Amino acid sequence: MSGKRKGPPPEDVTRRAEEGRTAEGRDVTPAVGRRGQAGGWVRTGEKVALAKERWGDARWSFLYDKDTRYASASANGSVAEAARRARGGGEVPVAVQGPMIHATLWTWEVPVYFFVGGLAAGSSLVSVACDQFGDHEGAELARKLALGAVLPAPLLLIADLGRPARFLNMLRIFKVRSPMSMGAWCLVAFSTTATGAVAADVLGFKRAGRAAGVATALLGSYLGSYTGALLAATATPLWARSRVLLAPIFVCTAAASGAGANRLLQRSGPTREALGHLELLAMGGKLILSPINDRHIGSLAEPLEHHRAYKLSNWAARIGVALRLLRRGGDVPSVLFLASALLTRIAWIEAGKQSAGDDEAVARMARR
Amino acid sequence: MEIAVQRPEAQRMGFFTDTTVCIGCKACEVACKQWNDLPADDLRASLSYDATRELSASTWRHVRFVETLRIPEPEPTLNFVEAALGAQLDRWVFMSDVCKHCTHAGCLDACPTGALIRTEFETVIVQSDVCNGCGYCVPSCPFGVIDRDPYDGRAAKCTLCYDRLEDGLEPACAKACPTDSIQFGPYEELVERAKGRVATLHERGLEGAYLYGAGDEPQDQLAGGLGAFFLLTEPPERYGLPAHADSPIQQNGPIANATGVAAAFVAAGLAFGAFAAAFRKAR
Amino acid sequence: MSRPKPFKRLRELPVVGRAMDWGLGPAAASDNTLKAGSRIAGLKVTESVCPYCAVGCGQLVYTRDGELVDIEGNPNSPINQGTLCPKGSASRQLIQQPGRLTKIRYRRPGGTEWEDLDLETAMDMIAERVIAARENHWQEHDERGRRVNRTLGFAHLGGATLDNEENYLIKKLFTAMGALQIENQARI
Amino acid sequence: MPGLGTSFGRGAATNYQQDFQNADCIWIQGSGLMEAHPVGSRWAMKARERGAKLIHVDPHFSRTSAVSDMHVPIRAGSDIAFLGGLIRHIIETKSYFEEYVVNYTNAPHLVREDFQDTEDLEGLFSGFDPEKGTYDRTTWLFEGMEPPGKTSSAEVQSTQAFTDRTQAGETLQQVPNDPTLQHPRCVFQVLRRHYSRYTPEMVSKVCGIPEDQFLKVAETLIANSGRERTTMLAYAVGWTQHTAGVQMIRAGSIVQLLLGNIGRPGGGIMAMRGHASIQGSSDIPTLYDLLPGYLPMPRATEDDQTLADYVEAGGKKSGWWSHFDEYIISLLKAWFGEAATPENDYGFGHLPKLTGNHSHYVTTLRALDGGLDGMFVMGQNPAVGSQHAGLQRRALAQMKWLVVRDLADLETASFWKDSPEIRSGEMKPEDIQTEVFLMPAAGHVEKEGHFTNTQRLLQWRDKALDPPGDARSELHFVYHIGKRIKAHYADSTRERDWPIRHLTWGYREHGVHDEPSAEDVLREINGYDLTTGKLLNGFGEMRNDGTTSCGCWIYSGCFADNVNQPRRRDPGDLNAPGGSVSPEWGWAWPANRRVLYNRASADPSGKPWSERKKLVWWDEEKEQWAGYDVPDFPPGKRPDYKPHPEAEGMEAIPGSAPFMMMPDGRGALFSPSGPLDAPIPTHYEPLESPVPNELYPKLGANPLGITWMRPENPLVAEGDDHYPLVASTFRLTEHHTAGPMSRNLPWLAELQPEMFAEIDPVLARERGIKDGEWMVIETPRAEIEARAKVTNRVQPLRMGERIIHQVCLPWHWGTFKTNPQGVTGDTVNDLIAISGDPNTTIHESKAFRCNVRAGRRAGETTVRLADVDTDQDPNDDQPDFASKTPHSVLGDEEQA
Repeated sequence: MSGKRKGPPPEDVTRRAEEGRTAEGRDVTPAVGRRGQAGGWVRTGEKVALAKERWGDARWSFLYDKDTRYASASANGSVAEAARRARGGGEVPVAVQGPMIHATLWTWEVPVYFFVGGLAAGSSLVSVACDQFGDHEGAELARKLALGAVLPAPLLLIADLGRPARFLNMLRIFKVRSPMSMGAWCLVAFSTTATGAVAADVLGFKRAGRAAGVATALLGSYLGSYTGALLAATATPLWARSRVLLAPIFVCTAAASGAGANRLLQRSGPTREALGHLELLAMGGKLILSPINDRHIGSLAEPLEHHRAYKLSNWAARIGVALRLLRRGGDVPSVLFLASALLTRIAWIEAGKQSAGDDEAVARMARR
Repeated sequence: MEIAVQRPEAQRMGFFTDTTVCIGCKACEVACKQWNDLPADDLRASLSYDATRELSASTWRHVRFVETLRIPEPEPTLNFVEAALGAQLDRWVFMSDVCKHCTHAGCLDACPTGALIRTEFETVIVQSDVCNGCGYCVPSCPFGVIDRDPYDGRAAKCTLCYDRLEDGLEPACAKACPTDSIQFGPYEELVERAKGRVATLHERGLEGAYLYGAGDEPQDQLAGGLGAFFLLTEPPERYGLPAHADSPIQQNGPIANATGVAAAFVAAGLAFGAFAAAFRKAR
Repeated sequence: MSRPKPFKRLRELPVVGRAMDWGLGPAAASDNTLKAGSRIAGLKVTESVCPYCAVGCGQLVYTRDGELVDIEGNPNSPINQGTLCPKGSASRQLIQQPGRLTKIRYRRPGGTEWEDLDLETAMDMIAERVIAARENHWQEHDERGRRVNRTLGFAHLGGATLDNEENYLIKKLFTAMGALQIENQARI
Repeated sequence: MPGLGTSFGRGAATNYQQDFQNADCIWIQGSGLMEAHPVGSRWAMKARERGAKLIHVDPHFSRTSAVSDMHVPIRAGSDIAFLGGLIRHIIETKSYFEEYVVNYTNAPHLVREDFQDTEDLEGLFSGFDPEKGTYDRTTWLFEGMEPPGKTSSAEVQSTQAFTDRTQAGETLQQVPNDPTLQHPRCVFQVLRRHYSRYTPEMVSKVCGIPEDQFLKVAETLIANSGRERTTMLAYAVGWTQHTAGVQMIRAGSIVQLLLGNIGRPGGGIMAMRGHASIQGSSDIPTLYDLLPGYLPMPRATEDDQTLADYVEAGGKKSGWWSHFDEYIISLLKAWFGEAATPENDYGFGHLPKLTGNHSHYVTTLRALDGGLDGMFVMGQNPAVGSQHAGLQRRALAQMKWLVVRDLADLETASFWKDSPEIRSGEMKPEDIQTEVFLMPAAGHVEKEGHFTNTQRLLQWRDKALDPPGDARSELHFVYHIGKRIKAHYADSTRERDWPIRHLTWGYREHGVHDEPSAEDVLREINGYDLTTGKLLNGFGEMRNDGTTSCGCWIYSGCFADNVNQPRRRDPGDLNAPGGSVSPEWGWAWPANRRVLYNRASADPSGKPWSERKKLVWWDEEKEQWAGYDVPDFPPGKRPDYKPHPEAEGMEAIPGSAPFMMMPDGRGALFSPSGPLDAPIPTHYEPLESPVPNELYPKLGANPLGITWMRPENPLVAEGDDHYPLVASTFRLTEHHTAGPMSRNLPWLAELQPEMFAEIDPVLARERGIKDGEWMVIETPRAEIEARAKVTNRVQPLRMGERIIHQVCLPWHWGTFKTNPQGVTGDTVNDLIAISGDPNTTIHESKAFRCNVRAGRRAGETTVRLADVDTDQDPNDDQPDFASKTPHSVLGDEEQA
C-alpha cells in the first residue's frame, strides 16, 4: 500500500452516512472500527464476568488435552533438527508465496531530506577546513550554507510523518539503538550548533563561531552518514545487504554535495580549488564504491541498477568527473554533482521499495 | 532491560500457531477486528481464498492460504488433460499469520519515539498515543508485520491483546479459534508443548513438521526466538516467511554506523588534504 | 548467515552497553499503556447463542448501560468452549451494522421511494390486510365439497433464525386464521 | 428429514456434535463441515488428533478436504451410486456387523411376494402408475401387511412432505422373518440383489471415482466400524438438495445400519443443519404440512375429517406413535384452551385442511399467477436465497402487499427499486402495485427465546439489551398482530372465526414495548397438567382425555419442574467418562437424550458392545437402563423382554429393539411405506444431467422427482449439448446463506468480496477463461458472471470414456447492499430451476447443467425470462404440481 491516502477512510464514509440517525435509547452508530489503534483500553480493576482469572480460559487446550495424541509429553532432539532441515541450505527450495515484507512508505520528502542533510553536513566540514586554512570568510559562508541547508530538513521530516503534529515525540526519548532517534537528536543538535555558529559569526564572536562550527562538523559526521546506516539497518534486501558500503556512499555524496554547493558560492580561489578536489574525490569515491557494492550484493542490486534516477546519478557523476578532470565546464560539474547526490538518494529509496516487494529477493537474502 | 512496564508477577506470554489443525476459517481475523475495533481493509480481489492478502495496520491476524496445487502448464496436449485428471489434491495449507513478538524486535529497535515498547509479558506493542507515524518500523520488520495506516498515519499491529492480558483474558484470536490452531499461554510451557507436537507429528510420519521460531539452538534462532511461533510443514517461504531473520538494526546497525562514521572521518581527512594541497599551491 | 554479534558485544560493554538500552524500559511507557485493561471488566454479561449456523455456539454479550460492547464465545459451552467462527465473531457488527433499520419503511403501491410510517399505524394496516386476504380468499369447502376451512390468500416465509417461541406463535396464529402456506428455510 | 425419520423413527441428527470426538472415522459427504460449521468441526479435528480418519466425498476440494485424510472427488448428484457401491461391498465382503444387523434392523423381514425391484423393472419398483407418475406402495409392504389408511397413495403423494407419517397402522412383530438372512425374499437378500450391479467399476463409471479410491473408502469405513469402533457420518444440504435427496440420506442410513453405527457413541448420522434454529423450525414447524412435533397437518381426505379418523390414520398400534392421540389432543388444548372439549373434537374440525402441496415453490407460482394477496417474510431473503430467484422477484411484484421483517434492508424488500429486473427495464417501480412494509427486527441479543441447534439441543438466549427505535422481535410482532386480529373477530359468531376467537393468547407482557413473555410461550409449548395447573415433566405425563395441554409434544419436559431447561448452563465435567454428553447444558429433545436410539450401544442382552464404546447399558441390579446419556428406551424394559403377540403400543416393542419409534423397533434397511419414491435407494440422475443413467438407461432422473413444466421454468432438454457441464453450489465460511447477515458486515464482506466460480484448468483452457478474470455461467433460466478461479481443487472426472467438468459456485451474493462497505455480486439462484424431491419438495441446487464462457454477461441476469408469457389460473394449484419428469419414463418409451 502506498504511503498515505487522501480523503476519509472507507469506514468513516460508512459512519458518516448514518450520522444524525437516532433511535430511542440506543446508540445506532455502526460498529465499523477505527484505525491506528486498539480499541478502548480501560483499566477498571474489576473482574470480567464469566471469565476465568489468570488466562484460565486458555488453559491447554480445551481441545487437545491428554485424551488426544496431540503432543507427546517429551520431545526428542529432532525438533531443532527438523527446523534446521526446513530452514537450512543456501537456496530457496520452493516457489515463494509472498508477500514477505513491507516496503518503506517514505515519499519524496525523505530523499530530499537526506540530500539537504548531507549537504549541510558537507558544508559543516567545509567550514572547519576553511577555518583551518585561514579562509574565515569562506568558513562563515559555509556555516551559513550548512544552516540554510539544514533549515528545511525538519519541515521535510515533519511532512513525511503520518502524524506531523506529534513531531516532538521524536525527542521523547534518546534511543541509541535507533538510527532514526539518533538522527533526530543529531539534527536538532546540528541545527542548534549551526544556528549558534552563524549567530556568533553575525554578532562578531569569531572564536565562538569557529568553535560552534567545529561542533557542527562533528555532528555533521553523523548527520551525513547516519542516513545510509538508517537504510542499511532495515529488512529491505537492497539496503540491508549494502550495510558496509551504503553509509560510505552516502557520505561521499554528502561530501560532494557540500563541496559542490560551496564551490558554487565561495569566492576564494584556493578554497574553490580545494572544494573542487574534494568534490572530485568524493564523487570519485562514490563511483568506485557503488559498483563494488553492486557486485557484492549481486542480483539484489538489480532494482537499483535498473532505476532511472540511479543511471542518471551515475552519468551526472561520470560527466562531472570527466569535465573536472578535463578542467572544462566551469561550475557545471558542481551542479552535476549536486544533482547526482540528490538522484542517488532518490534512487536508493525507490529501489529499496522495489527490492522489498521482490519476494524472491527477500527469501534469497534470508537463506544466505 | 527492555521491558517498559514492570509488574513483578508477569511472565512471557505467547502464541503457538499450529498450522496442522488450521481449517482456514478466518475466525481469528474477525475476532481480532471485533475486539480491537479495527476497520475492514479496502476491498481487494481475492487470491485463492485470501482476500486480505497480508498483515496490515488494520489486519493483525491474517490467514494465508498456501497453494501447493500447481496448475499444469497450458500446453494443448493430451498430457495436459491427463495431468489434470491425475492431479493429487492432497495439500492446501492454511496458516494464521500474526506479529511474531520477537525477542530481537526490529520494529522496537527502530522506533525513535518510544511508541513501540516491550511489555511485562515480553510482547511488543505500539502505543498509539505516542506514535507519530515516522514509518521507520515498517521496513525494519523482517516479517512484514507492522504497517502504517494509510489514512490514520500511525503504525499499528497485534498487541497480543495487551488490554485483555491485563485482565487475565486470553487474546481474542486464540479464544475464537474453533480448532485451537492458535494456542496461547506462558511462553516456556507453550514451547514445550509445541516441541511435543512436532515429535508426535514426526512419529506419525509427517517428517516435514517443524517449529518456526522456537526450540532452536541459539545460533539458529529467529530474531532471538519468536514470542509468537508456528508449526509449519512446508519450507518457510511457502508461507511468506524468511528462512532466517533478526532485528535488522542488531544485525546491520553497528556495522553500517561504523563504516558510515569512519567514512565521514575519511572524508574529513580528504577535505583537509584537498585544502592543504590547494592552499599550499596558492601560497 | 550473519549473526548480530557486534551488537551483542556492544551491549556487553560496560558503559556503551548500557547506552544501547537507552530509550527502552519504563521511560518509554505511556499513560495509555499504564492504564490498559479490557473494556469489558466490570460490565454486565448476558449469555446468548450465536444466530448464524446450527452449531449453536454459546456467546457472552457484554453491555454497558444498555449499549453493546462486546460479543465473544462462552467458554462454558460444551459445544464451542469459548470459540467462534468468523461469522459468530462478527455478530456484534450484525447488531451494530451499518444500515441497521430502526424505523419502518413503507412503500405505497406504485411508489418509487420509501416513506416513513409509525409503528402502530403499520401494525394496524398490516392487521387490516391480513384480515382482508383471509376474507377474500376464504374457502369453506374444496371443489369436491370437502370441508377445508382455509385461506390461500396470504403466505408466510420465515427464516430459520427465528426463535422457536416465535415460530410457535406464527404457526398458531396463522393456522387459526386458516392459512396453510406457512413455510420456512428448512425447505429452501 | 424424512430420510432419517423413515430409517430410524425421528427426522433429526442422531448424535451430538461433541460426539465427533468419540468417532474412529468421520465420513463427510454432502457437507462442507469445516467450511459451513467451523466450530462443529472442532470436534472432528479433535477426533483426528485421537487417531480418527476423516473422509471427505465432495465434488470440489474444499477446506474440509484439506484437513481430511482422504478427499474423494465425486460427480455432483451421483451419491446414491457411490453409497450403493458401499452397500454392495459391505454385503459381498460380509463386512456388516452381523449381530447388529440381525437384531436391530429389519434385514430378516420378508418382503411381499409381489414386490418387484428396479433390477427387474429397469429402474422402477412395482406399483408405478405412469399416468399419475406415482407409486402404489402396496407391493412394497412386508409379507402379511396391509396398506395404511384409507387414502390412496396418489393423494398421500400430493400432501406428504416432511412428515414422518409413515408405516402407519403396521404391527410388525408378526412379520415372517429369517434371522439367518438366507431367505430370498428377506430384506437382506433383496438389498443384496438390488445393489448387485453397484460394483466398484460401476461406481467409477457413474461417479467418476477411481476404483481403488472407492475401495479405500469402503475399507476405511469397514475397518472403523464394529464392536470396538464406530464411524460417524455427517451430511448436509449437499444431500437434501436433490430430487432424490431423501434417497441419498436413506442410502447413507443403510450403510450406517449395516456397519452397526447407529445409536452408538461416535457413530450415527449428523445432519449438519445450516441455520441457528432450522431444526427447531421443523420441530415447531412453520411448514405447511406439519403441526408441532411432526404431527401431520390434516388433509381434506376422509382420513382426517374427524379427530378419530386422523388418529387412526396417523397413529400406530405399536411403538411410540401409539401415543399419537395424546399429542394432538394436548396440542388442541394448548391452542383452544377451555373451548376445546371432547364434544367438539377439541376443535380439530376447525383446522385448515390440505388438498395439495402448499410448499414455498407452489406458493411462489401461485403468487406469480396473481393468486396471492400478500406474504410475510421474516428473516428470509427469497429474492436471493430461493431457487430461481428471478421468478421469486417477479412473483413478489404480483402481490398486493408484502411484509418484510429484518435487521436491514435487503433484496426482497427492495425488489421494486433495485433488482436485475428493474435495471433491465423489464419492471418499472411505477407499475408494481405491491405495497411493502419493511419492519425493523430485533437482533438475537435484543430478545429472549431459544434456538434448537443441529443436535436437537434447545438453548436459551437471555436478552442483553433493548432493540433500537421501532425494532421489535417477531414474537412482539406476531403477538400484537394477533391481538388486533382477535379484537377484530371478538364479536363474530361465524363458524370460521371460532379458532381465532378461542385461540389462547394470554401471554404476560413486560417492558416498555409490551413484549410478550417468551417463557410463557415456552411453558405453553412444554404443556400443563390442566387438572393441577402444573407444568408437565415430559410427554410421558400426557393424556388423551383433554386434561393435559402441550404445544409441541417432543418438547414436553423442556420446562419440567418449572425450570427453563434450555437455560441450564452446567457443562459438567467434560473429562469424566462419558462427560462429553454434558446432560445439564441446555435441553435436548426428546427427553434430554443426546444420542438417539442409544439402546443400540448395548448388545441384545444389554451389555455394551465394548468397553471402549459404552454409552447406555442394562443395570441388572437396579433393573433399569443406565449410562452416560438418558436411555432412549423405556427405562425399566428388560433386554430379554418379549412382547405378547397381541401386545399393542410400547408393549409390542421387544427389549432388544432399540428403535422404539418404529413399529417393529428396528432400523429400516428397507422402508415399506416411508419415502414415496423408493423402499430402497436407487441411483437416479439429477433432473438435469449431462449423462445417461448408467444403471437404468431407460430412466434417467427420479421418476417421482417434482418439477414444474412452465415456460418460466425451462429445463435443459435431454440431448441439448449446449449445457454440457455439471454445476453445484457450496457455502463459504465467511458468508451466511443469501447474504443479508454477512454481505453488509464490513468485517465479513472484506474476506470474500466477490462472487467467484471454481473450474478446472482443462475446462478453463478449452473456454479461454483465465484465473482471476470474468466468466459467465449460463443456464436456460439465466446467466450470471463471476470471477474465475481456475484451480485443481476442481478436477475433471473420468467416467468411463467420458470426461465431465464441474463448475462449483458459492451462492451468497445478491445485487443489493445497505452500505458502502457491503459487497454485491450475481445471484447463483437465478440460474437454478425450481424442482423438488417428491418427499420434501426440496429443490435440486446441488447438481444442474450449465455452460460457461469467458467475459462479462451481456445483459441483466434473468433477462431471458422477460418475454416469457405466464398464463396460468392461480387457483389451479393441483395439476401443475403432479410430478412430470422431463426425462422419458418407461410408459412413454412403450408408447413410442
